[in-house]
Amino acid sequence: MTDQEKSFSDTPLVNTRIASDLAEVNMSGLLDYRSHALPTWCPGCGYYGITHGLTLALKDLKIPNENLVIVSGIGCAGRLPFFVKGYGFHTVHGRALPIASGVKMASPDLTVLVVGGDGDGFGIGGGHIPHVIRRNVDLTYILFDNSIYGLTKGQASPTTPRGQVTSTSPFGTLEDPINPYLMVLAYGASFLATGFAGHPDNLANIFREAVNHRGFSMIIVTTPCITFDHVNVTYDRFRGLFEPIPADHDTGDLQAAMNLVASGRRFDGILYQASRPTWTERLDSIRGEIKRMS
Amino acid sequence: MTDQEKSFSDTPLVNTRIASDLAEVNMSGLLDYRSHALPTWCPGCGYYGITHGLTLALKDLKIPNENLVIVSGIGCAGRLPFFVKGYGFHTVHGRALPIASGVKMASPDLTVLVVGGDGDGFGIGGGHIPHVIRRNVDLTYILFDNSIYGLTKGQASPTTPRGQVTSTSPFGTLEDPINPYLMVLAYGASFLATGFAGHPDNLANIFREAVNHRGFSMIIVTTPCITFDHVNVTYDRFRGLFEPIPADHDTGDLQAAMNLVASGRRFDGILYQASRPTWTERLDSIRGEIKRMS
Amino acid sequence: MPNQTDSLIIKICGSAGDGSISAVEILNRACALMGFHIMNFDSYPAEIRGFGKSVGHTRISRSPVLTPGRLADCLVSLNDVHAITELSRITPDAVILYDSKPPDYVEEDHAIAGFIQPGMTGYGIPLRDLSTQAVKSSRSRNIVALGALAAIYNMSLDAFMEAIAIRFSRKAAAVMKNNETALKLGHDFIVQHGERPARIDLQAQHWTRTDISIISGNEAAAQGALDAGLSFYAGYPITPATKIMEYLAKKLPGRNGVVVQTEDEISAIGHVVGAGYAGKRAMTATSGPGFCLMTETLNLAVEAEIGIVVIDCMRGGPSTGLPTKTEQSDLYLAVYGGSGDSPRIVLAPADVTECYTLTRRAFEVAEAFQTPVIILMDFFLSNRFEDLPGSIFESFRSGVFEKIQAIAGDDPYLRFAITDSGISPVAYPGMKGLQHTITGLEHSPNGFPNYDGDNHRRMDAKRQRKIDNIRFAWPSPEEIGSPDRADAGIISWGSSIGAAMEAIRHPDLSGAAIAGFFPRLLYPIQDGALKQFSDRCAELIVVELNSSGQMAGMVEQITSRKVIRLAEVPAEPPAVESIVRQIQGVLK
Amino acid sequence: MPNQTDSLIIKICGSAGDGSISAVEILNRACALMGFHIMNFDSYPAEIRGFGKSVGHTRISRSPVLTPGRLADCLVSLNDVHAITELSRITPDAVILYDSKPPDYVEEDHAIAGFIQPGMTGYGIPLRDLSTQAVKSSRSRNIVALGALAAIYNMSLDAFMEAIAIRFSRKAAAVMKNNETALKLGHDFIVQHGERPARIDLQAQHWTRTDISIISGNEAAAQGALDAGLSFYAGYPITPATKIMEYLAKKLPGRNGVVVQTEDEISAIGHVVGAGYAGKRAMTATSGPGFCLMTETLNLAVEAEIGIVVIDCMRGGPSTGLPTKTEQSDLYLAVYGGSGDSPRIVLAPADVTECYTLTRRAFEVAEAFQTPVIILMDFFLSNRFEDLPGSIFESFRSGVFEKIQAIAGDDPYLRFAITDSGISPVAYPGMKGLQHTITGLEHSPNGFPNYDGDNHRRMDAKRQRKIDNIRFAWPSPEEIGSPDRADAGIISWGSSIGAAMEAIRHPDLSGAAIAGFFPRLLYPIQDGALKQFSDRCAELIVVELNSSGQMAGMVEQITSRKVIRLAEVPAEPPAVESIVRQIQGVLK
Ligand SMILES: Cc1ncc(C[n+]2csc(CCOP(=O)(O)OP(=O)(O)O)c2C)c(N)n1
Ligand SMILES: Cc1ncc(C[n+]2csc(CCOP(=O)(O)OP(=O)(O)O)c2C)c(N)n1
Ligand code: SF4
Ligand code: SF4
Ligand SMILES: [Mg+2]
Ligand SMILES: [Mg+2]
Repeated sequence: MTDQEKSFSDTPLVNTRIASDLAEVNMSGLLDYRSHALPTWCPGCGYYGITHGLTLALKDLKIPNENLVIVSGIGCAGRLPFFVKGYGFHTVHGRALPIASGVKMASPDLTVLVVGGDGDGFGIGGGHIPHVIRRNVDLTYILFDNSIYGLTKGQASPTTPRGQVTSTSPFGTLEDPINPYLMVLAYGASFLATGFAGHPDNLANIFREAVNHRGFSMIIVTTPCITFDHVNVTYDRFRGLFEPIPADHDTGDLQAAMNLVASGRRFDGILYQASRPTWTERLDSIRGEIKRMS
Repeated sequence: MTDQEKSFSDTPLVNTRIASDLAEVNMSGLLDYRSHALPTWCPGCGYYGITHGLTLALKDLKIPNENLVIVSGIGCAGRLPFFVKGYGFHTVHGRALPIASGVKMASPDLTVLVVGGDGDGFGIGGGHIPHVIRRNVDLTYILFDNSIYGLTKGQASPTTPRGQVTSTSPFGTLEDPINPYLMVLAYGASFLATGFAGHPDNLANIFREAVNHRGFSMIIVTTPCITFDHVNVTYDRFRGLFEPIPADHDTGDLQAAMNLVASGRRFDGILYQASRPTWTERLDSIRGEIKRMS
Repeated sequence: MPNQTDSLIIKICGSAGDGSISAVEILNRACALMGFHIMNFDSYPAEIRGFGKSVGHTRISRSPVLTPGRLADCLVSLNDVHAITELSRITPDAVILYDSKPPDYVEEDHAIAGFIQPGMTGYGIPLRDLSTQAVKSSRSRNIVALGALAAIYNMSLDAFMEAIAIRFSRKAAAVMKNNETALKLGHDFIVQHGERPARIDLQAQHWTRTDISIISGNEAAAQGALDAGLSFYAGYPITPATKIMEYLAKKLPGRNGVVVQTEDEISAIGHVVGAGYAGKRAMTATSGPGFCLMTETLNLAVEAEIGIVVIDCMRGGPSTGLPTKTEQSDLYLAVYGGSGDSPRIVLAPADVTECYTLTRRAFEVAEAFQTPVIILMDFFLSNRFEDLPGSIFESFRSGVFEKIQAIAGDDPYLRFAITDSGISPVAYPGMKGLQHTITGLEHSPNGFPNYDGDNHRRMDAKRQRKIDNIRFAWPSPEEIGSPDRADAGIISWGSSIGAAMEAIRHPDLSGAAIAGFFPRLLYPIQDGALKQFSDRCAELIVVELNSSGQMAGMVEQITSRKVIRLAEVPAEPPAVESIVRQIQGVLK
Repeated sequence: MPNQTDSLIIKICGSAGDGSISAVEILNRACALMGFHIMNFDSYPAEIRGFGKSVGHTRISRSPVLTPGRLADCLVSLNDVHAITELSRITPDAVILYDSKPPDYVEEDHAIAGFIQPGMTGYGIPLRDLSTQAVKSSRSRNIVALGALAAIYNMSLDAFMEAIAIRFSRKAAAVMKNNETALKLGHDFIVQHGERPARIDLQAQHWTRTDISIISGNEAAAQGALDAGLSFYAGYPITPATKIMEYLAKKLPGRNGVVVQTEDEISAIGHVVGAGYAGKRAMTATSGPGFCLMTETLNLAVEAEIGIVVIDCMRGGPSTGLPTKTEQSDLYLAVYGGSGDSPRIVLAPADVTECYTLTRRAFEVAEAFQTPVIILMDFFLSNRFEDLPGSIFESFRSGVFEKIQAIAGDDPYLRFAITDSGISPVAYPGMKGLQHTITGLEHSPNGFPNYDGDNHRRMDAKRQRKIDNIRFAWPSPEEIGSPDRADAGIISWGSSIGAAMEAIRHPDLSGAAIAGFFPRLLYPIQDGALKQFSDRCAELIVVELNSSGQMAGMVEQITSRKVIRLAEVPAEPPAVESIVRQIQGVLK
């Protein structure tokens, strides 16, 4: 197993622990949005919590399964679409945003979610984020930030703190991490929220708001990779760290939001939200003129 | 000529106007850093001013020609290395930063400059900027921002204002432009300056400081494309717009720098500068330990 | 050596702003109205600094034009300094039309009149004076010159007037009047002073071709996409493909479609794959460097079975190469440029008409076969103008290939069901009861990741099989010349077909048994037809614009014989003369 | 069917944490110390959720091992639930070693003992009890099992002790003592209770191989790069190439080199091209999807003539495909995957030793020919372990290819001077008096952009010529078997060569005149040698792990004959038996 991406077979073995998880899920009526495939993630992975939060939100939103499209990149996080009932597209590493944009622009009536890891989103795919934000395509992007490359077994990601020992940085990483929150705000995103995988109920609320938001919404969820990171993003270190959004914070105030995220503190909730026309609205608003001219 | 990238031949025809430019250049002793090739840019292009500023800076810095390496992307801006005396590498579209990083990391004693356009840098190459900043590779990156794709004859770029009519947006662009200054600051750059092509002497000062800065330095120069943009970045509109850096501005204060660039005003000078170890310094600082462990 | 007697090549040369390109446009249109065929491929000198030379090059003929030709029968100078540099590209008996009273600032040895050789005919006309007479400025020199051309070649002035009206979208009557005056002044000057050359007479035979579009390959491809029901285009500017996006940016939004200029080519193909997955007809166009960047996501479309169309307007390579020169050197990349066993359908049009028809058909193929279709154009095809009969737009027979859509039922839907044809019924997001997840990983019929060897073998075979099947549904490759045994069989593809055809029909080769084989479906190539062709040819010669002999290599694989490679990279369309010489060499 | 009698295949199967992989490591090392050759390629079941099965698979032999084999002669179970699923992968007369006192929670029908078939030999050993006896926990069951194996196959316990010492970097004496006890307990249990199977006896013949490295293909390639003087590595994680970066990240910084993990593969190759341009030995490694992303910048290195090394560790494709399965389907991509005519040198090692030697040599070639060199490895080669004699590291003869450096003089330096060899003297930044600018545009000898057709033709020919020349300097392709006329000629490449060799030498084919042709230089292939080989073979059979027959296609092009394709995608190394059967089919 030394050099192997984790994989899963067609007929997953049901292990007892997950079977009982599933029974629980079943009881809560969440199976409307959970597929029969059992997640292939390591037991204890934060991704279970995120998936749970998402399922709760979908249940509330009551999106018809056939109108739900989840587009994902490659990585452990990218496996999510297989575990949800709806249309799913597990694409290539780092390209979920352009592909999802194509889906949404071509069929604006679909609800299109995008999921992927921090490597997928901020590493190889980082160049796409400012542009999907400039277009304000009406997507909901859930970024699973475990500050590590999980699927390829533990290399540093753009959010790994400087000095962390990983399989490709045996003497500690030399790079400073990005501040992803500040970055996304600087791009002009119309919706940014953050949260923690250990708080699925909070996540459910955030996801619901994000899907309802007109335009591009991004949620950066901090989530432990219990297999390849024992020092940085762990449940123990982070659970207590996440604060509710300060009561006096005005989510319409970009400056205030930038101050919050520049502080290094971690928040559970919506940091910034603004009303800005979506790509489809922009296009529709000039179609009249276009038809006249062409 | 309808669909053609501008090009130039091996033995450039000397036209009178440029020949007289050159005579002037010669007198000032700048030819130490100007090659025999005459620029292929349209007469009046802002790039002449930037090149002049760069030549002045190089003259002051007295970098031995053989230690000077200019790496460029593709675009009108990318042609600059051919016009300067030193080593030059005109690479591929959007990849000047990774390639220059490779040069500098492999041979830290060289002075490595990077030049390219706004499409090259913020469009196709935009994904590389946060990472070269995270590594703080000791490069000086001069970005020629004319808010247009010049070489391919006038398409919108990431800094083109929304609504501008270009050859690919006959009804006006639908995308919001990025705020490149805010973005670069959010990435954690250790040096950011801005300037205007119409002020070559100012640029010379900035470039000198940038080359002397230890770590990654970026200068975003606003420059008119007189051939494909008659409405936005023009000499007339912009010359008066550029203000000196306010006297009370502390270049070490990131917050203050972000406030300045968020205001939408345009500045001529260094907005932010911080001391942070370069890639090579980071590596050197742990070489001892590495040697012990390996 | 003079050009074929049934055709006339005219070059109009000036400085930017002299109106040489718009003069050529009007000339093209007028000739088309008179019932002639034209091919207009402007030559692109390695020009300098924004200002500089601009040369319109057009060939006019009674029969369809196969190549633009190289040497002009007639050179019109609107700027002698530039026109002089074109003197090496005219025939020894060319006509030269120039301003007999150039402005003062032309130096002595920069007047073209001094360069006219014995055998040539010079027409010195006071272009500037006549223009001033007509419109009170030198601005109409190009129109005066057109009037003179009309007289020299006995062409109808009415056709020119109509062409001007079309060119200026029937502007104010005053403008038309001015142009008419300029045109007449030029015409009458010749009638009064000159002598019309006898060799070529372009008197119109008929005046019926009113439904003509004069469009470039890029425009034809874009129009073909529109008429195929394109609903989504994403692209990133790159020479020589940009025009396709510019054309669509004007037209597609008005048809409720989407055009998006992305941040790079990876994003462009990503958007297109997304739109294709959503069930829409989606396309991108690029050139070599951009195509390289697309290969990973293109491969996703192969593995996940998504129908999309990708146009590669090839230019000289490798790397940034020669952006403004023509070449056919991306064939290998198109056919073999994916990781893994990754078959894609590859088409190449031979002329502007086919840029339209093949693009149109490509969408049906992509949708029916659920796979990327790559169209190989090139700088020459992209940028040349031809006259297309309007009938083409209506007469196009569509619906040969039809998509097979899934229907929701009781059984779980198998998106990648293994079938004899290799094609599985498709479902798109939004279709109820057919929800499923697809992936670029190898997968089971239901779409789930599956790493089993037997499954992989079956899926791999399925993907190849469905593509192989197109060979039987696609029209047979065009074959010309000797229908029986041939001393030489000429194989060519894409924009080189014109030159190969012209060579085969060249008078110097009359008498020889030569056959031509010109596929448009390059992958999977129709190997049965190719083998039959090979069997009846003593020698096989492959004509293409690349140095490695990319089609030649593919032919060698299939025919198990060595072929002669006329594979060159001259940075311009293949020269008919040189093909003829080489065929002669083979024949003796 | 039993395996070759001179080799023994052992599988050790357990759950994660049972120590099966470290047991195999110790076994490998001990066998190597005893003078045997080994090949260890762990099988990768489509496993589930982090926990789950782990299977070590190793083949031990007196002669060099060519393939890992498929069916084990001996299965050691450290976890019966998992081991039971391996029963289909053992010989009918296999030895099965299991815990005779499994813990209570193993259900009845999950005990492997119940599955032992007639013909097999079961050894029930109280592994858990003996481990507890030795170390007071069940942790040493794997060592107890090794002791038992030593007894069963008559192996030296001393070798195991030494192997354990090496494995645990000579940890505290207590640890060694514990292990020794565990080992002895297992050994003695067999000696006292069991009966040693007679068929295979691994009594050591010699004890001299102290200078052995047991390393994987990835490690060997990385070490080869280090020993070639690598000074720069940039990469992005991807299975199965990541280990190369992980290895270098540990070693290269200590040698004053740089390792950088980039944001993507485009940046990785960009960094490498930059370092190569600066005159440093620079490399990256990736797999299919990442290789696709590199093609554009790789093409820049071709056009701008920069020497770099790129390793592609192939996996199943297309697209994300089968990341943990082996395949050889990127050959076309490596050879043909650039826009324009873009020739690159392509090498493929056949075994772990060659991962070392070819990588080492690749740097000399890249530097001498100033062009990218692509090394095609695959999942199988990357992840299998072999015993490499230490002598290989020293005895490597380097300096066959030497770089030609420019010297500053009075004349202007022409970076791309046209020479007979196609190679121009090179200069790197920092060298005084040789300043110049290079570009991915086509250029003149001095490096300036040049769009002229003749210049392009000359430069294109130069780039092809310099690469073609390597055919004469490179060692001749390996040929085995019949030196004269052969009924069948087997051509293979890369990691499939082992299976092809083993098939040719298979007893079932003895008597037949069969020859093998095994190139390591895949592009440009040594066509002279290939044609000669082809001429003496009645049939040509190409063995490779892809479905399109990529090498087969290249061979057909060169030999002008049809070849038989043993081109398959079983998602595992080629099966010797099936090759033998197919050759038999051809022969009759
Ligand atoms: C082009 C390409 N490069 C590299 C890979 C290998 N790869 C797969 S997932 C991954 C990174 C996973 O990290 P992240 O995105 O953070 O997701 P996680 O596994 O942590 O959820 C990499 C490098 C790939 N599949 N494709
Ligand atoms: C991969 C790739 N895509 C597209 C192009 C075509 N191209 C050349 S330059 C350019 C953009 C130029 O704009 P910018 O970077 O702003 O530079 P400018 O010309 O304005 O100086 C483009 C799209 C290319 N050469 N390579
Ligand atoms: S490797 Fe890490 S991220 Fe991936 S499933 Fe396991 S715990 Fe989760
Ligand atoms: S096209 Fe624009 S950017 Fe390019 S040289 Fe001309 S003025 Fe300058
Ligand atoms: Mg991650
Ligand atoms: Mg620009």
